[in-house]
Order: sequence, then structure tokens, then C-alpha cells
Amino acid sequence: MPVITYRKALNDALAEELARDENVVIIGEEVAQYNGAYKVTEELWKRFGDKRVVDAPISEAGFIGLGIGASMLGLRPVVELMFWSFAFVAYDQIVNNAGCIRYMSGGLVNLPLVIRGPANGGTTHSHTPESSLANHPGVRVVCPATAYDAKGLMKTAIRDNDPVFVMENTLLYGETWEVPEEEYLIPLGVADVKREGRDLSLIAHGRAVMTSLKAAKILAAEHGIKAEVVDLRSIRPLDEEAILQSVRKTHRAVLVDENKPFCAVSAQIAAMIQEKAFDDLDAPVQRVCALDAPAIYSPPLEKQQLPTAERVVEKVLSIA
Amino acid sequence: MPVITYRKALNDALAEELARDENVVIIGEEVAQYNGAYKVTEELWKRFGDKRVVDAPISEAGFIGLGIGASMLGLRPVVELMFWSFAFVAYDQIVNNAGCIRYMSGGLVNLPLVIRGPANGGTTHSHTPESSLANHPGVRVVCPATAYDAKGLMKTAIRDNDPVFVMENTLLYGETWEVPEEEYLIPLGVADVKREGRDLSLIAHGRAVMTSLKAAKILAAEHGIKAEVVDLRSIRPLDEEAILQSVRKTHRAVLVDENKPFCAVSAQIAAMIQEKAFDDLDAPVQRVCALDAPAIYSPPLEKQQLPTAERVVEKVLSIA
Amino acid sequence: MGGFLHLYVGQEAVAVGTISLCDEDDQIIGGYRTHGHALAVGLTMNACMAELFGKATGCSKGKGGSMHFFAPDKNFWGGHGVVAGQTPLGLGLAFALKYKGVKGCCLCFLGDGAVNQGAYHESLNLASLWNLPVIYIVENNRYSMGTSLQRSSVYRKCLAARAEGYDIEWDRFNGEDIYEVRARTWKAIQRARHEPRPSVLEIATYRYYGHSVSDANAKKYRSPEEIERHRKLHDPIQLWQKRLLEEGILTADQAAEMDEGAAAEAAEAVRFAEESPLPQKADLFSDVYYEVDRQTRAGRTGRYFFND
Amino acid sequence: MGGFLHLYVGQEAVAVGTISLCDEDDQIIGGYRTHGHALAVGLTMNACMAELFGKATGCSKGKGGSMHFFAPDKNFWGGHGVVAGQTPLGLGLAFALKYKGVKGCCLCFLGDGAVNQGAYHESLNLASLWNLPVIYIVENNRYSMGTSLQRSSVYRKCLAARAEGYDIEWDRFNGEDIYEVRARTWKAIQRARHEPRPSVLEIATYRYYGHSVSDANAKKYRSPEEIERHRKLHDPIQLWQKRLLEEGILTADQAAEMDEGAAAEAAEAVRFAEESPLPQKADLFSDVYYEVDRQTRAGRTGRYFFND
Ligand SMILES: Cc1ncc(C[n+]2csc(CCOP(=O)(O)OP(=O)(O)O)c2C)c(N)n1
Ligand SMILES: Cc1ncc(C[n+]2csc(CCOP(=O)(O)OP(=O)(O)O)c2C)c(N)n1
Ligand SMILES: [Mg+2]
Ligand SMILES: [Mg+2]
Repeated sequence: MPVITYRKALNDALAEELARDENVVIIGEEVAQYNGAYKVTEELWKRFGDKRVVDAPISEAGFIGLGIGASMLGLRPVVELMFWSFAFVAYDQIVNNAGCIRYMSGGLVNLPLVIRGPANGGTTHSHTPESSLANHPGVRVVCPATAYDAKGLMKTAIRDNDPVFVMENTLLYGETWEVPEEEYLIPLGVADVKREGRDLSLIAHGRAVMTSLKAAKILAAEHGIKAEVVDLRSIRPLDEEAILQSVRKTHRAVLVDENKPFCAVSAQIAAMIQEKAFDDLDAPVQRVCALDAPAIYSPPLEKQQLPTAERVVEKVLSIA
Repeated sequence: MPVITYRKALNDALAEELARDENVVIIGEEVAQYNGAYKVTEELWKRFGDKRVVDAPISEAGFIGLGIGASMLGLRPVVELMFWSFAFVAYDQIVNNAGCIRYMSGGLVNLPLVIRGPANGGTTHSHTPESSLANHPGVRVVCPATAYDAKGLMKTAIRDNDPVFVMENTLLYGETWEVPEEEYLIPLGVADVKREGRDLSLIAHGRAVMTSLKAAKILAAEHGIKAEVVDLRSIRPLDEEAILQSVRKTHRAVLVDENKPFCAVSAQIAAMIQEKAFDDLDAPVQRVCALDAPAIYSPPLEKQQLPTAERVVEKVLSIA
Repeated sequence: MGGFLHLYVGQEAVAVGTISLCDEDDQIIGGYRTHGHALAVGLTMNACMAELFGKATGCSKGKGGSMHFFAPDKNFWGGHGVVAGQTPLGLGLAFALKYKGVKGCCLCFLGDGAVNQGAYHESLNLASLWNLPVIYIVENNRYSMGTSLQRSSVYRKCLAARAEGYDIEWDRFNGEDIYEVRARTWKAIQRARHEPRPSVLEIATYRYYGHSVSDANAKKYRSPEEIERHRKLHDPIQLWQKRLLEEGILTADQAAEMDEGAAAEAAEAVRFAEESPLPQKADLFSDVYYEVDRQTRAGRTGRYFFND
Repeated sequence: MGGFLHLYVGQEAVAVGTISLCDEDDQIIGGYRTHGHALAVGLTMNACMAELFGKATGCSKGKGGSMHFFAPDKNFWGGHGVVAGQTPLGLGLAFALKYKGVKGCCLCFLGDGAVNQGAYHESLNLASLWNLPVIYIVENNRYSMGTSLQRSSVYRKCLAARAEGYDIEWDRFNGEDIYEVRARTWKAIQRARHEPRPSVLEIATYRYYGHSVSDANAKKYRSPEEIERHRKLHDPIQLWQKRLLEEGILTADQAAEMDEGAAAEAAEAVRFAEESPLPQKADLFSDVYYEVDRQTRAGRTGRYFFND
């Protein structure tokens, strides 16, 4: 199977969907002539031209709102945010317009729209808004952890008839995975067990899945603990069954989450697990989140601020 | 003790702090000549004049950012959002500027700023952003449930040297409580047991505290269950000790929360309780949240969408 | 009736004059003061009234309420409650028209207070940069809630003239005369359909009632005389009726008949609304996700709603 | 060094020319391309370089990085990474000055791409409405990342002229001549300090390097000849040096000495930065809350941080 980068997998997904459906249009800052700030849209402008791949000025509220409006008439805009953190200058459009219009219209309108971009960076650029966005019924939130998932989830997102927010990661763009050449789709709302285990469940999404896999290796090699790694892939819809199935098997769970802890995705999942698998738990559900301060610049500390395999191992040992 | 409305308590707090400190300035839409959309600023313009109470055009990003900038030079702006939902057009200012500037400046800058307004309403007006705002280290989030708390917390918020977001409630503005005439302050981060009980803890903030008190009455009268009602008052900082103390006594907790459930404040607290009081729990922590759809208009359903005393009672009976 | 209610009374010629020029390819979107626009696109009084009453028979099934009327089948895309939040959406409707090669345009309505929201300015630059067929219609009724134009906006010529900063054509005219409204709007529509280029139109108008029904200050921030003067001298319906009578196109009897007809229709709509069923509790969870509503495979996969 | 790094090289006369006019009451704030401004307000190279290296001795203790230099003691309020996010903050600094009765002004810098953010337009209206002493200085280097001015903004006269829509005085001039920059900016400063009224200044300038250090396309969206032409004919430092030499104010030897001095200072700053300590892990949690840092009663009450 070809081995390609996460970036290329996204690029292929976009190219395939652009070719498949002429209503798909890519809009964002530097997505066309510049090939994307992180080169996710490389060559797409050359191949599909001005109409299908559109460079926008620095007006996120304007062009995201535009994407929402255009989706009402049946276009399928895929809007890039250079960073998801810039969603905050367009938050009303995203939360109130993408999130509520279908409901307020009594179901008369639907919004086949994708907003995508990396959800990590530096202080004001490094927010991970999946927790607060997924709070809003009406939207979908997807966080692929591998190239394979990125491609399959992105293609599904583009074909979905509701607004889907895809959160990527600059630290994954250059990583490689096997990705088949044949077309495939991955449904939203289906978690993926990335590593089987019976002693403990590590539950994560996005890049934290990679951290969990690293931790699982260390746990197996150094501590004889077989950790199962459950990759949520999609935050809303959420595959609760997969989570519960794993926890019912292992009786212990540690959630690994690049969100800041307060009201993080992992808080939701911890609350859910203890509610629905209370009697199956041999220890409290634990969380390993980003260290709870604004993102620091200093590079050595920046690396420690996100969950590390070491912190995960330590946390696991505290309950195993 | 005089009995006054929640609205008047806030109004008194503002008036007292305006009188006490000339750096306090009130800014917002219709706060001056119109006396506030919900009359919280009634008479303040008349009494303190144009300089201290300032009507703003409909430019939330502009005037909230202005408040933040002015606080850097030592003013103490109290900015009104007509609804907290309108924070979404100013979200970057609130999250990145109010939330991160102190950190990014290495502590050289501090922002003695209050943003306040009601956090309830209709579809696009009814968001309860305390969960997603409190996600951000650097900010404080306060949700008073009574007139007494509203006054004491607001005065503390204005004197605090960090950004404080005060979430009020239109359905409480007209309700009355006893409020002493003498000056008092309530520290942020101290919960209040609004009703003692030993069988089960109802933990809530904002208007959900009132719902919990109603439920507690029904539980006592009809089911012989003595529920303790813990009012968080402040979400960040959070009085975890008070929560844990109550749960260690009652061994059962139901969280009542007007947030939408996914990643709600109650998710954070449920996760925390099971983590820190795992062995004290006789049943899973349960949650009663807003019904998980965008806020509906139809008035009879709108009333059912938020937690009701009946739903709380039902949930309690499921674990008691 | 709950929620907010913003009456359009006094501004009728704006919605009716502009929207009467639209054909099947043109799209309409507005703010929260859009009852007039909804009726002008052809929504029935029954559907509107039932929506106000929060009934399942309302144009948005009782889910949207007064601020959120929708009728996509009539090219009416709401009904939006956040000031100026609809302005990028209107841009998007225009973008989609152009993308599809349709020679239509989008009329996007906003208030005089809405021009101070950033999203509107971002939209102006985008509209001009991408040559989009959108017409921003600023209904200048001189107040945003209790704040007069003078206390909310600074400009050199008028609000519409801010369009010059984006090299967009603009016009400003009186909204009390429906003929004038149609004639001046027509130019912008032609520009949008055929060049395509955006326009900004500022139409002077007046609301008689408070900002919303709960605006207790309605007569405090402006004099009762001001309101009375507008009702007497500048009411668009009266002025048009007078003109039609003078021109002999309408007789006094016909006019009275029409008034009665409208009153009867409204009364009937109230009866309809009152007798209509409320949405049911299960309806709370429909119309959230397209895929869930249709129970497609996507809609059946994973958890979507998180109570219990 | 991590994060983002946006070099100011080529634009020096703008920061130096404008900021050299400030006195102790004036306030400065800018975006993420503000190394020049930081040095102009008097930050040491050591403090700046150490910040770039993420060291505890940096002007923001290694917490802010390249985009977030701060020096409130020198009236320098950052250093802001979100495009145009600083524009309402600049407004607030001006508001505070006026509120306190101080006759100062605020210089708020932004880029040519930043003018299309809504927050900036909201700020213009507010500045004009409230007569605030803020001067928006648009450093027009003709590109926002890889997008040329023509592909991002539409205007009739120039970007600054959008100010007319808010009845704000504006000016546009060349930023390669520091004398010109000072003369034209001085008028705006006087207007701010004494009326007080806002201004918008658009200053033509050019950046030689890529948008940021990771801009691999730097020479793709513009020709190498264009960059070369600017370096040769329009470099503000060269031009000023030439003039000083011609006027006999500076000798070639002195100029060389100054160059060497600057190079030595930079080298010393690198050494300083390299040898400086990193912030410690505990430092992650300081500078988040004022009250926590000082361990006031408020800072000791309740839980502030939520790991474990
Ligand atoms: C972003 C935002 N801020 C505030 C409000 C509250 N609000 C609703 S309507 C309104 C006044 C709008 O005035 P204008 O644009 O002139 O429209 P009009 O009501 O006169 O039709 C305000 C402040 C809102 N809905 N959205
Ligand atoms: C809201 C927002 N959107 C996008 C970005 C990413 N970004 C950083 S700088 C920049 C270009 C800005 O260009 P300009 O304003 O001309 O300033 P210059 O870089 O030329 O100094 C972009 C798109 C950002 N930081 N903030
Ligand atoms: Mg108005
Ligand atoms: Mg530029």
C-alpha cells in the first residue's frame, strides 16, 4: 500500500471530491496560488482553477458566512481556516449560523459545509475548540489522527449534508501512513481501536492518539500492561458504544486529550463512562490533558504542555 | 432586611462601585440613556453622567476590545453584553485578548475588566457560554443565582484584577431576595450550600440553583429524600472542596445545569467527582442538562427544554 | 407568544417595493424585523401568525419564532437574530448564484444600526472583490433600539456612502414612496444581474412602534410628535393609497374593501394559529441534523444527542 | 527558536519615524510584525532576542515569543498575533488616555491585509464617534502573506480613504523617507493630542523577506527583481544614510562604525539569549492570573488550574 503523509491524504481527499462533484468549492486564505499555508491544498488551484479554489482576504467572518450562505443554495464549500484559532473572529457565523439555521428554519434549510484547518499552534493560535464547538447540537466535529482516517473522514465530511468541522494538526501533516489507492469512505461516529489491549483503555482523539500509542508501547515493554487505544475519530457524533465496550473489557480508562482540561472532550467522556459503566470501573477514570495555562511559547515547555507519553504512562501507573 | 430584585442588587453593586472608584466605567448598548435593555443600569447615567456610563453602537468586538485596551491602562471597565450570546461576534477579543494577554506579556499586563449580561434567551440569543469560556485559563466566570450573591459577586468582580465574566439571567432579574443594606463582598471561588441535606447532593449554578431548590422541596415533601443544594456561584475559580465535602457526606450527586450537555460545566464536575471521590460514590454522578437541541422558540417547549424540578426529581429517584 | 417581536409597521414600502422586483432567480435574506419581507415573498399570514404563536404549522414549525421566518421555496432565507449576522450569508447566496451561472441577485436587508458590525464590512470588501450580485439594503429607520443614528454612526455623506471605500455603487433615497423605491432599486438589480456588481442602498424609513414589543421606552428616545408626524405625513401605505385614489386606479370603496380583507385575513390567521397544534416534545430533536431527520446511514451512526 | 517569526526588514522607517515622535504619554500597540517597533520604543536587543529564544530573560519571559513582545514601562502594549485583533485594543488605550485627561495618543499599527477584518471597521466608527486620540497606521507592504493588495482589497482611492466613511482624516505617503514619515505623522499626532480626533495613515513600505521565516513561497508571489529593486532604490536605511552622508551629518566611517556596533550588539544579544535560562516548568502557571501570582486572598480562594 502506498505510504503518504497526512497532508497528502487530505489533499487527495479534496482533489477527489472536487473532481467528483462540481458543487464542491474550496475557499480560504492562501489556499489557491500559495498552495495553502500548510500546503494541504497543493496543486488544487492549478488543476481546478479560479472558480473551484478561491483565495480569500483576511475576513474569516465574511468568507465563512459566505460559505454557509452558499451551502443553503446547494454548493458544498470546504472552507479552510489557516488555524482553527481564527474561528474566534467568525464564531457567531460558525455557532449561530452554521449551528442553528437548520433548526430555526424548522428543517427547511440544510448546510452541506465543511470547515477545516489545524487545531494547534502557539498561544492565540493554538486553541483546540473541538470541545466548545461540539457543545452545539447541529454540528459535527471530526479529529483525524492518521493519514488513512484523514482521507476517509474528509471525503465523508464533504458529502455529509450537515456542517462538519474537521480539526487537523500541523504536527501530523508531515507524518506518513499507509493509505490504499482505491477510494474509501469512513463514516463519522465510528471509533477505531488502534491497538488492542485488555488491561486498560486509553481513549483519545487527534494527535493524542499517537501519544497514546507511544504510551501503550512503553506500558507493554516496561510495565507489562496491555493498554487498548481507542481513537474516537469523530467527537460529534460520538461512538459511545466503542468506548463503553472497551471499558467494560478493561475496567480502567485514561483519557488523553490535547484540550485544556476544564470542560474538555475528556470531561464529557469521563462523565459518560462513570455514568454508564459505573459498576464496570475498577478505578476512577483519569485524564491527561494539556497543562492548564495559555499555550506557552518557549519551545521546550511548549512540548511539555501537551500530553506526553511519559505523562500518560505515569497516570496509568497511578491506577493500574 | 430589605427585599430587592436581582436586577436591583446588580444595579446597587454597579452604583456603589462607580461611586467608590472613578476608574470604573460602564460601557454597552443602551446602558445609559435607555437604562439598559433589561434595566440593570437604571438611573446610572442620570447619576454618573456621560463619562462614566457610555452608550455604545452595535459593535461588540469593537467596544469589548476597547474595554480590554482601556483596562491595560488601569481603567476598570464593566462592559455589558445585551446577551452573552452576542459574545460570539467578539469572541476573539474575549478569548484571545482578555484571556491570553497577561500570559503572553509574561505577567507585565493585567486586565481588571468585567463583562456582564444575561446568559439565556431564544435560539441564537440563548447560549450559555460559561462552559466554553471557563475552559480558558486566565479568565474568571461567575454565575450568581440570587440577588444577594449577584450583588456581592459583582462588587468583587469589579475589584478583581483579572478579567471576570458575570453571567446573569433574564428570568432572575425580577425575582426578589433579602439583601442587607450594609456593604458586603463575596469572594469568587466559594460555593454556597443553599440547603442542607444528607441523602444526595444537587450541584448547580445560576438559575439551575433555583430549580434544584424546588426539586429539593419536592423530594423532601413527597419522597422523604433530604437533598443538599450546593450553589457553585463561581465556575472558575471553582470551589471543588465544597463539592467534594457534600458528596463525601451524601454519596450521591445529581448535577443540574442549563448548559447543553456535551462538555458542559456539569461534565467537568462529574469527571472531577468520580476522580476524587470514587470510593465515596454509591451511584454514578448524574446530570440534568438542557435538552440537547438548539433553543426552541415555541414557548411551552422552551420551558421544558431547560432543566425542570420534575426532571431533577425523576433523575434523583433513578439513583436514590 | 414568547421571545422577541419586532414590528415592521411604517416601513412597508421598502420590503414591498424592493421584493416586488424580484423574479424566481433572486434571493432574499434579512434580519429580525422581517415580517413585511416574509409577506412580500408570499408567505401566508397563517404560516407567519402560527410561527409567532409557536405552533407546528408555523413557517418554521414553531422553532424559529418571530425573528426566524423561513421560506426557501420562495427564495426567502430568513429571518436572523444577530445584528448583521445575515450579511455574509447574503454574500454566500450571491456567490452561489454566480457560481451556478444563474443571472439572479440577492437582496440582503439590514438596519441602520447593523452597519457598525464588522461582518458587514468584511462582506462589502468580498462582494466587490469577487463581483458578487448582492444588494445590501440598509433600512434606515433612524434608530437602533433607543439609539438615534447620530449617536451610533459617524459618516461623511450617509451610511451607504461607506460603500465607496470598497468601490461599490450606492444610492440613498426615501422609502415612503413605493414607486421611488422600485425605480431606484431596479438599477441595482440590473447591475447585479448583468455585470454582476454589488450595490448598497440606503432607504430612509420609520418604525412607529418600539424597537420590539417590550420596548417600554419607545416614546422616550423620540418625541410622540415625531412619531405622529411620520404617521400623518410619511406613511407609505397612506401615501400610495392617496396616489392610487387620485389617479383613479383605486376607489375609496375598493380601498376600504382591501383594508377589511386584510383585517379579516389577519383575524383568520389568529384563529388558525390559536387552533393549530403545538410542536410535540419529540419535535425538539428533529430538524437538528439533516441526516438524522432522514435516518440515513450517517444519521444512524454514532451518538448525536447527549441527554442521558 | 520555535513558533512564528515575521521579520520587519525593509519597513524600518515606519516604526522609527512614527515612534520617534512619541512622548511619555503616548501609547504604542501593533501586530505580529513588531520587532522594529519594540526596538524603537527602547526595548533592548537582549530582551528581544531572549524572547525569540524562549528564554526567561525575554521581554515576555519566553511566554509570548516573536509575535508577543511587551514593554508596558515603555508604553508598548504588544505584539498581537491575530490579524487586526489589536485594533480595538488601541482604541481602548486611547479611550483610557482621554478618560484620564491625559493629552497623549495611541499609535496602533496594522498591515494592509488587516484592514479587511471587521474589528478594525468597528474601531474606526467608535474612534470617530467618541473622538478618541488613536492613530491607525496601516503599514502597506503590498502583500498579506502571498496575496497582493489587488487580490485582497478593493477601494476607490486607497485603503486609508475608507476612513472617509467614518468622517476620519486620513493620509497616505511613502515610508521610505523617514523625514516624510515624521512630518506627515506629526499632523495626526497633533490632531489626536489636541482635538482629540483619530486619523488613519497609510504608509507605503516593503518587506524583503517572506511573510514569515517559514514562507517558502517568498519569491513566488512576487519577482526577485521586485525585491531587488526595493532593496536597491527604496531601502529606508540606505536612503537615510545616503542623505546624512550627503548633508555631511554622518561620515562614511561613522556609518561603518554604527553598522559594526549594531552587528556586535546583535551578536552579543544572541550570546545573551543562548546563555540565558529557560523558564521552568512551574513558570507555566505563573502570569496567568494577577491575583494568583501575588497570592492575594482572591488568588488563594478556589481552584484555578484543573490538571489532576
Ligand atoms: C450582535 C448583536 N448585538 C446586539 C443585538 C441586540 N439588538 C437587536 S436589534 C438591535 C438594534 C438594531 O438596530 P437597527 O440595525 O437599526 O435595526 P432596526 O431594529 O431599526 O430595524 C439590537 C442592539 C443583537 N441582536 N445582535
Ligand atoms: C484572523 C487571522 N487570520 C489569519 C491569520 C494568519 N495571518 C497572519 S499574518 C497574515 C497576513 C497579514 O498581512 P498584512 O496585514 O498585510 O501584514 P504583513 O504581514 O504584511 O505585515 C495572515 C493571513 C491571523 N494571524 N489572524
Ligand atoms: Mg434602525
Ligand atoms: Mg502586508
